[in-house]
Amino acid sequence: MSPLSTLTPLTVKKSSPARNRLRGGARYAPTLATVGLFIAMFAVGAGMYPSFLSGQVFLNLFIDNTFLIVLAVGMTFVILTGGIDLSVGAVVALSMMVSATLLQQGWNPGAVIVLVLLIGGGLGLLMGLVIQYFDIQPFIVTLAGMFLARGLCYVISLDSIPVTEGFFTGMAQAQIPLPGDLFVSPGVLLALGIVTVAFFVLHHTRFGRTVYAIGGNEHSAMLMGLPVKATKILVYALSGLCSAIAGILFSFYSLSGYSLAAQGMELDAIAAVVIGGTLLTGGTGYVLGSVVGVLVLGIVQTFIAYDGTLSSWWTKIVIGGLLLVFILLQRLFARKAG
Amino acid sequence: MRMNEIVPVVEMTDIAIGFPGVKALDGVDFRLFQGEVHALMGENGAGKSTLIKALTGVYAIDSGTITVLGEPKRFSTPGESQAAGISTVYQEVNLCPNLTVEENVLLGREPRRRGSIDWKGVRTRTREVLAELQLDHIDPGSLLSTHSIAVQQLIAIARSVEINAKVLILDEPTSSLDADEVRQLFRVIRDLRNRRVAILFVSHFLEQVYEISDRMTVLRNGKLVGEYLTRDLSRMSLISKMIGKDMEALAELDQAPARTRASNGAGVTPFIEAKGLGRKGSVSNVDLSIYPGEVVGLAGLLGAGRTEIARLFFGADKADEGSIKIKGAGQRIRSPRTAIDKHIGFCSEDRKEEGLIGELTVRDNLVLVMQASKGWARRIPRRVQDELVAEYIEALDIRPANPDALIKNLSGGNQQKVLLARWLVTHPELLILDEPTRGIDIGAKTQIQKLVNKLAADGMSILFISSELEEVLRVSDRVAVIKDRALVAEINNDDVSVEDVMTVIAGGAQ
Amino acid sequence: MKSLLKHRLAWPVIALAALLLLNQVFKPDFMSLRMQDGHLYGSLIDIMRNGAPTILIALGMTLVIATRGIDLSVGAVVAIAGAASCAYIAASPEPGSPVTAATAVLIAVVAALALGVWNGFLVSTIGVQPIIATLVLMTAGRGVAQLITGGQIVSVSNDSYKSIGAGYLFTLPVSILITAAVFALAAVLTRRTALGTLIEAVGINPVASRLAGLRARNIIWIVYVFSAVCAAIAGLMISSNVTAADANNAGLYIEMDAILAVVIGGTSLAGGRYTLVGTVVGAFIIQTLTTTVYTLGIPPEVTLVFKALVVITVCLLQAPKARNLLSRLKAAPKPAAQEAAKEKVAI
Amino acid sequence: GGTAGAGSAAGNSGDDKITMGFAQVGAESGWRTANTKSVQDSAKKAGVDLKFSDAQQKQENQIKAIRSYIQQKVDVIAFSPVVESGWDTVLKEAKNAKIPVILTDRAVDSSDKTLYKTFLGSDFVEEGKKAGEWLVEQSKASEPVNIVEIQGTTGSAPANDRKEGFAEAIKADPDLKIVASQSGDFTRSGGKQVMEAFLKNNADIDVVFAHNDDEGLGAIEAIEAAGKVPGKDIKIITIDAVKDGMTALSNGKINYIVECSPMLGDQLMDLAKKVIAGESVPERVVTEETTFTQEQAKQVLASRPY
Ligand SMILES: Nc1ncnc2c1ncn2[C@@H]1O[C@H](COP(=O)(O)OP(=O)(O)OP(=O)(O)O)[C@@H](O)[C@H]1O
Ligand SMILES: Nc1ncnc2c1ncn2[C@@H]1O[C@H](COP(=O)(O)OP(=O)(O)OP(=O)(O)O)[C@@H](O)[C@H]1O
Ligand SMILES: [Mg+2]
Ligand SMILES: [Mg+2]
Repeated sequence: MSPLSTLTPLTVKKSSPARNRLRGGARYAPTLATVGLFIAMFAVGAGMYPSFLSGQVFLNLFIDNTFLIVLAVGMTFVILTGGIDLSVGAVVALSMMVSATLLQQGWNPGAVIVLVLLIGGGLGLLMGLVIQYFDIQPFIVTLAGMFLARGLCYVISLDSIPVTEGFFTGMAQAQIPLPGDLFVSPGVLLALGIVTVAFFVLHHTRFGRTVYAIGGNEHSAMLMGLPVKATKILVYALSGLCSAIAGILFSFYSLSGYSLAAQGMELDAIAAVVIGGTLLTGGTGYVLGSVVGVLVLGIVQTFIAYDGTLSSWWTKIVIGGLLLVFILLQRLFARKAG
Repeated sequence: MRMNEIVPVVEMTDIAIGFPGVKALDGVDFRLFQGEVHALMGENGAGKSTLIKALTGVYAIDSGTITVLGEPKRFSTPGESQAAGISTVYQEVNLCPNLTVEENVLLGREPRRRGSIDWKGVRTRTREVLAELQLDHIDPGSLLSTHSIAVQQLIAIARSVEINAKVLILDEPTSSLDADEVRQLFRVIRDLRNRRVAILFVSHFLEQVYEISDRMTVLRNGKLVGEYLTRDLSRMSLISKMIGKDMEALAELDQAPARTRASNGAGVTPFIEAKGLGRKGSVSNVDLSIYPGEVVGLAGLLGAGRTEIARLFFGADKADEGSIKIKGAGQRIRSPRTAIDKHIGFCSEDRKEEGLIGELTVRDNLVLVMQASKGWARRIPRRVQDELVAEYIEALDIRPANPDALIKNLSGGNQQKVLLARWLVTHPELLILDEPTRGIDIGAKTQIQKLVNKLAADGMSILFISSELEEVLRVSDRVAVIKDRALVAEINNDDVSVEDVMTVIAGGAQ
Repeated sequence: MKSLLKHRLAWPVIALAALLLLNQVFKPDFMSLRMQDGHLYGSLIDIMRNGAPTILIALGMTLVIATRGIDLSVGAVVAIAGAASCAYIAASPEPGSPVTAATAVLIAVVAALALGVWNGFLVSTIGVQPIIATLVLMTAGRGVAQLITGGQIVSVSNDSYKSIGAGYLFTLPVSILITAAVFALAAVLTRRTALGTLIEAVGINPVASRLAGLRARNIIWIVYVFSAVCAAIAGLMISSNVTAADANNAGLYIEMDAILAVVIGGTSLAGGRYTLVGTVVGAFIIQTLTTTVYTLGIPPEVTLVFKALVVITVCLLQAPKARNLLSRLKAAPKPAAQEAAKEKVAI
Repeated sequence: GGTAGAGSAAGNSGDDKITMGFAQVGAESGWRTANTKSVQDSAKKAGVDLKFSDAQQKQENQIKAIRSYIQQKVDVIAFSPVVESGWDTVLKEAKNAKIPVILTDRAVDSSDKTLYKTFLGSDFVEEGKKAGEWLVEQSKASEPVNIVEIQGTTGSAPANDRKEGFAEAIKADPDLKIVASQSGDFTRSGGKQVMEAFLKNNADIDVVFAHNDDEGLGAIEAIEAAGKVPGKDIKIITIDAVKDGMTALSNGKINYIVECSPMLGDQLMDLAKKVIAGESVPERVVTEETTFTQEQAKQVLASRPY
């Protein structure tokens, strides 16, 4: 068998790596396509409505969607593991309700925020534990979590409660000036900060890589000795925490607590994540993609607001249509790249 | 008991595990010592993988005790056993296809700097490990899913030796490796053995077992047959211990089935004839004909492109150059469906991802292709299904012989048999077998080789791919040699030796 | 008994029975049925009649989920079906005739076929993730329904049409009979033919299915079309039950109920093995839950909390792990002692 | 159509065509659609260039729409708040941009009354009260009256307020008792299902109070299916006065309807013109609304616009 020893290293060496790199690049295709299409949409908007082409319109996409960005971040973690969290919208509402009620009773805003974060994180943790230890599908558990959180809102109060506390109103009205007569809200910085942290966690920590591994193949991840259980539980806790933060951001944004607020927001968050290129089956996707997904949903809304001639039903049809055009183009580009 | 004075690293006593309907392990004792390579032997379904999973905490044991380094232990997750110094490569490749090679090698153990993964360090470390196994040609940054199952198996091994483990468990690590990779692996294993690592090794290749192991434990039907020193146990008696039959019955088993050459004289049209077949970025310019009743073997080294050729023939990947003629008429094979309609079958090498429908029963899996051909509206009558299933369970000795067992609960070798049967029931005219004997025990392997022989004698064309060159030579009439994703030579198999083929591969010319 | 409890449907059925019993305790005549104007009348009949649309949609959803998909658009299809048929009846010269009603039904079903084909096209041919593919129709479809009705509630008075959702035949509500028929059809279609197995195969391992020669596309197409048709029939029932089409609210959030029914019934959202009977039981659980809220007189503001608790209890009951835990708690002392003893021997 | 270009040209330029940005809640009910239509028709009639947006019941969408109106420099902004609280920030932005704001249909609970010019809409509490007062008036005899209430969407402002107003009014008569109360989500099927359950759980029900006509219409179906006569065996009171409701009222199936008119369009356009012209307007404009008995319904039925 002597010929072998001199021979093996020659065989595949040359061709394989280059092609693999090409293959690897395809991973980013859906997300890159999303970014490209977003830019294209912005350009189209600018062509159609003159006042569209302003930096502030772009920044408003962030200002008006801080909470959704944060929600999408949490949701990205969950979906990457192959799970889903339907409770986020209701937890946002609950966080708003709790903070509005407590602030009305004269609580210190710092304490309120801490408490809200604890409630959100705690609820997420609880759902994670149930999902993991009793092996119940995330869909059901988080749906029950949604009922529970929304139900607690009703129990707290059926009426909407205004927030008049100084810190919250200050945050609501603060504008951080940027060059060129532009501004953003403090919430935007917070949201972007969270995105950065999430990006770091996902790509530069073991926890983050375990999240991806679980999505790739949970059984394999378990056999590889990864802390699958703990990670899955944590992911839901994280999502709960993000929902609580989103709730506080929404409080800053709308200065009230209302039991029906953020209805259906879970679907927006999921849609943003999926539009951003994350696979619902888990394992592939990027948190930055999810942010762009939020912006895409936002820009669709902006289109509607700018148009101003659409009746209610045409609004829905146009939203659906834009979504369709978007995903079709995304598929097309992703396919070409892959 | 010459090792009595030394404490075993792992000692399992009186282990029992039952699954609904099967007693997978029944009062098994097992010991593993430092610095030995211990082979765990047994037929398909004997309980080898289950014993390993019991040790590493994948399955909870019903009764018995496990001691690791003198301490009683019961791991409840593989993570715990890994933390305790037991590194395992499970039978099926268990890696994450969505991550890169380097991540898979180091997942959960990435070097870190101030809490953040040191990606440079990851790359360096992966390169080192791969180099140790002489796998430098694998790009650490490539996605795992772009690699063939054999390469993935190597990466899994790389991952396991990366850990500084006291115990290394390898469950059929060599099932799709070719001779050279096996050699590299054994070099590393010996190296580890010299460093006093305890190694548990499972394989159905007796030569390999005899080459590397010091001791062996034989299981049969979930029960312990005995523990032996490798050098004290002859092959014949090992086999008889494994299958529980006496020597005479075995004699016949060991005989290589004789090929009766098919005639493909000038007047006969080949069943399939490929001209210049290729696909961008994959194999190119393949000219290959297979005549009715002929077995063509594909020989080549790991990653040479054998699987890719098979996939082109079957339409699993679409060819973008060249042409295919079937029975002399030009045809396009656009998808597996069209291939099957043209009476071509393909048994994939990747049984977990491309073969099994895990949550379905043996019966459903077995008749799947046949059913798909008939279309959903015409269900194969239950009676016919029963007959077919019974026939093949019997013919291939599938265990447990329960058509209603979920296929995911079968042992690896038995799963392979079901997948093979899936194609046999449809009586294709061309059957492409990619590593059909992967993970199959010797008894069944001979059976399958005989079966191939018989099918060809009945007029079927067969394209046979195996990493085991001897096996390719034993069953084929003609051997096509693949190198660097191109067909470099065709050799008529009269009295060619393994060495001859190797020379061709090495020289690249006829 | 033990093996009966092991059946995968045992626990959903027990949960349903428990809920019904709870009602019975609070209202002793809960289970009683009486004849009124020649048809059966009672809470149980109400549960079945009101649950019929959810059951129908959940049946379609089950098959979609079995292929690893999901159909969010069913609510919109409900709205479109109701809107289209009612708008047709309202605009026709003979708004009361059976022929008009039949044509209206036909229109709704044909529309549903088209919508199902559309979903199937996006999912199977274009390869869009099901949740997003159907989200398009979920959003736009309700708009289309509102476009048809002009956003107003379209009332119709057509006795034949009314009988779909509110009529009786052989003393039983027609909607129950229709649902039973669709269930039987689905069961026969999937179990008498090979469709069921092939759907499961595609859901469990799409790659392997393709290599086995399965025409996954057609199968995916079939399930989305089936789901849309089920939704359309449900839409007809809902609108006929109140003899009006409400494009804004008909079928709102019904996709959630349907998915919940499927999951409670024991089908996994990850695709693969499914159970139609389980789905029906799941849908009954959901409908009974609503009825229970009414029976117990739970105030609207705590209704959701109550539902959350029941749903989680039902799931825990079903989860083998939770049950193991329970039985282990009951039998705690023995194995623990045994284990301790054994460990001593081992050392 | 064709407003896109005009919109930006309008603004503060000398053009005398008024541009109004109107941010609607959504299209959750027939009532709401009629409201939208009224605003659109009136705008056309009054020569107002209307920029309309539908928020689909989401406050954040409404805020976005208002922001975009500010960006587009419309002359006046009108909107029906999804919820009462949480508008201060965006209203301040409008104020800073010197764009007057008119609220329709629902108030906001801001303490700063300078943030909007006026509020045009119905008083939901008052509606509930009117319903209750009629009932108190009707049931003079001192025998107990069992009332079941079919509420609107849990937590929504009209549901909260109508419930409150009704409860307050019937306090006047201790014989009136609400024996059951559930949410029917403002829909016919909701009303029907809830009523079915009520009928089975409560032996005698004398009165149904439904928070809108649709729920009432659903309840009628349930009552008929139970073999009773709506309007006779069981009295029905509803709110809204949409056409179907009025028809049922005139047919004797409903006993009393409190009007809640969606036809705010003309009043809104008047107010907008005044506000832009700098004239003073009252802080609160209550829509002209009335109540209908069965006889009254018969007379006006033919002339109901919606
Ligand atoms: N999860 C499971 N559920 C039910 N039965 C199982 C399960 N896992 C294994 N078995 C059964 O246990 C027996 C032993 O299987 P095991 O995988 O240990 O065999 P093996 O010796 O590794 O065989 P092979 O050489 O084919 O890999 C088989 O009969 C198998 O069907
Ligand atoms: N799409 C792809 N992109 C990059 N590399 C690929 C791709 N497909 C296959 N390869 C690589 O090409 C080589 C040839 O693959 P193939 O599976 O055909 O080899 P083989 O001859 O069957 O050998 P074995 O199965 O033993 O690895 C492998 O190294 C594989 O990793
Ligand atoms: Mg095994
Ligand atoms: Mg291969």
